[in-house]
Amino acid sequence: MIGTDVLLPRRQRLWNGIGVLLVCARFQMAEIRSSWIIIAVTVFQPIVFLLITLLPSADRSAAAGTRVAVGVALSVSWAATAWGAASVLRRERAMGTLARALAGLVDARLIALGKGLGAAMLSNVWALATLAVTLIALQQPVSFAHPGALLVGYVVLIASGSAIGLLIGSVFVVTRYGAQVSAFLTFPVILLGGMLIPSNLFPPPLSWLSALISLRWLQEFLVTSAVGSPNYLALEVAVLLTVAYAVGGIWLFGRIAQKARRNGSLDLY
Amino acid sequence: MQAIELDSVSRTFTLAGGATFTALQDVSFSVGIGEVVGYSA
Amino acid sequence: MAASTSTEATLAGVRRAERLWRSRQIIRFGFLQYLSANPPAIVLATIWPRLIFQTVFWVMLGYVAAGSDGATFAYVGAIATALTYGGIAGMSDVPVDDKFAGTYTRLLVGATPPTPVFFGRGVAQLTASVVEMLVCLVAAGLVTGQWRTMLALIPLLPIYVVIALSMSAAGLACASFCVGKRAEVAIYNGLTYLVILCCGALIPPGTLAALDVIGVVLPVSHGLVAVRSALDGGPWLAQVLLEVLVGLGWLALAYVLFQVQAARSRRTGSDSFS
Amino acid sequence: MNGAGKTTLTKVLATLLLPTTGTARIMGYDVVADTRAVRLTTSVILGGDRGLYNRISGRENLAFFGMLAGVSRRDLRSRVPDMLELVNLAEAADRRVETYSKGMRQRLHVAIGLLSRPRVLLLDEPTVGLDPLEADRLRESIDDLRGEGVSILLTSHLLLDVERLADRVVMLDRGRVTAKMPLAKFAALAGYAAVVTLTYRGTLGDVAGSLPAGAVVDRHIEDAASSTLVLKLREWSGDLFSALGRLVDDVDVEDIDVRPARLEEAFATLSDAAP
Repeated sequence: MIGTDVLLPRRQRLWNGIGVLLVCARFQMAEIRSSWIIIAVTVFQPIVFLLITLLPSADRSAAAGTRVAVGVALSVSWAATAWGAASVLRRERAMGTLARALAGLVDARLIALGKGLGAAMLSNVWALATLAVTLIALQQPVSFAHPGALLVGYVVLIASGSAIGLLIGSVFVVTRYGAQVSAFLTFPVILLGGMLIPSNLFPPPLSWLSALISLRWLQEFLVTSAVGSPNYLALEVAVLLTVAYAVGGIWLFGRIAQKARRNGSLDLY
Repeated sequence: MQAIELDSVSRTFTLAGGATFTALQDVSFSVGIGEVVGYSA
Repeated sequence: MAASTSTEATLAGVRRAERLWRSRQIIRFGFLQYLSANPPAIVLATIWPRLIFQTVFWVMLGYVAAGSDGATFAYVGAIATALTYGGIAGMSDVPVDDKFAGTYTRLLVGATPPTPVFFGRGVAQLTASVVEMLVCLVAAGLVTGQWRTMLALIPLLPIYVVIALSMSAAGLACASFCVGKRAEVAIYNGLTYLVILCCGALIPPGTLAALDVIGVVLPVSHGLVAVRSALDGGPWLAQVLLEVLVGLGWLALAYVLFQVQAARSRRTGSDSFS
Repeated sequence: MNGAGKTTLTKVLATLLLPTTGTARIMGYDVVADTRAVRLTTSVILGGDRGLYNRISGRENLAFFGMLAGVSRRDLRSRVPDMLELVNLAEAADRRVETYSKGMRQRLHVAIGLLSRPRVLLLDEPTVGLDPLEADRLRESIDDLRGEGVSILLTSHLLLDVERLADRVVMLDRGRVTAKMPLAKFAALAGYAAVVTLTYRGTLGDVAGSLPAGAVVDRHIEDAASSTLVLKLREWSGDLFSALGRLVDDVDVEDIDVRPARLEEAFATLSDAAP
């Protein structure tokens, strides 16, 4: 059970847990701002994806523009998560602070989740800002039919990013090749996730893969919320998948941290 | 000829805030061929 | 007189052999470093798959944007962008490795100046990126059904190698910008995305004038124009020579920048490599 | 910033840093004008954890930096094994440097510095991180170099290094030269073999009286909780041991720490004693 201190009553522990999450999130945002890595993923990438998709295509209608903008936002959000949350744990390990987090009173998963949340929030905000500026520069019309629904979808996106960050982040507890692994994880999901590239373009076994990716359902929900009426079923599937990632991440991170402690592979940089 | 000859060597650094720091001030000494000189700052 | 000229000749010969041995050692050390950072298992498990997925993604994006012609156009360009992983990111890691290892001061006082040492050690990255390009050419070509274009590209591979060379020079030059600050990741990523955007790899030249203006001085642009023209049976030599010129320009820039870095660190004591 | 002068001077001589004013020459070559000539005759051992490629073996690091320093292929083939033997790294030579201890890394730095047979050697804290045995071995190899006519500028906080190796001693304080003298004069004025720190409970009263010559009370604080007595010993002797034994009998000893004297301690008494 994620807990900060077993002696406290449940309500107090929950409150402490949220406190830790927010502190770690803020800490991570400060750390990311101090290094330039975030610029590469949340500023360069959205511009490149948007220009490459919009410029050559003939259809520049608001509907098409919105579908592309949502696809780019989700693809970049995934790249930022795969890299941001993953590099959180990779840097913790490199600096040797991961060992201290695992030995600390506060459950390391809470720290990892909090930092992943900070990374996801900051990167998505920067990516959205860049997207907006680029769309305006290209005079590309987009529509916002249901802003409320879009906001809900966006919150789920950030939660999903942190949960996935914890899931793939646990890989970095054991491997020292985190950079290559996180770089690798970026493209399969962007390709098969049904965001910028419709999954029906792929032969059956591959197209089913996108069903397991929460971002594909968020694409469906966000596009229908922006153009037409929101598809709430897609949102529910996305939320279910996000919860599955979180549970999987918590379980996997715990097991891997235990294994690392048993093999003493934590300090083997 | 000496192995090492230092003739009033000075070295100052300008730090980030613009303040200057003098690490060496008119240092002069020499080390002969095959000689070992120990020094401490 | 004859005796002295012959001894001079042998002396020059010895010096040349020594220089050749030295450059072989530097190149060999580069491979040692590359393999210790990227063991074969990691190359096969993460680097190649990532580049194949990336190439397929660009081709599919070309298809979504402009149908099958768009896909073919993107395929020819995506093969060149596959080179950016080794050519720019990998190449700029060479001086950055010295920054983190704190070994730059040794290069400064070495008999061989830093820039040739960096470029020599970069040959491993260059070789890896050419191999990666070939893997992407075949794998992505088959997966996206571009095998007819793939076969047509095979005789043009030497142009892609020229592109790889000019890109490595740019990768080295961009590393010297960031060595003083902690910005190396953003800078070589920035250059990578600039190349992907402005070099006519995925966006046809003429679509947006601003991109083409930037592309003129970047590696890949002229090389790709040569490849695309050769595919249509047109002239390609002039553009290849332009690509070589751009590469030499970036190499000269790298040399100058590392000299400036070295001089500045001697003057201010701020060893920009620490 | 204490100690900045020492590293700055080493860097200026190693052509890594330009002097603001004044000139420095090595074997007649100016460190600013004839940089290349200076670099080919000088070797600098800065030591410390950095300055090595961690994921590469010790032997490969040594061979690469030797080659970079201009050592020829033929020399390299013979001198790399010799240097590894000299610094006692032969068995660990093919392990990655990241698995080396601090002392092993320091010895690898020394091997790299000595490999190119420099005419002038700049040593910055050569024995830091080495255990006494390794430090002795290193001092012997540096002494042998002196025999081959190599000139050495050595900085060290350890009195033992200076006493064993130096012909002359120069003292810098906040960047200025404050003392220059031959080693004999320096040893006479300042030479202490060791510093003994005794922590105990109880009272000793007048200690100075019961100590033999050559032992000086440096600090003596007595209070209820725990008392400390710091002695400086000129050199070890039989009656010194028995005096210490008698001291220890009367009190409840918590800890006895014996360490070699540090250069500053020697210089501190030197500047007190200076005319």
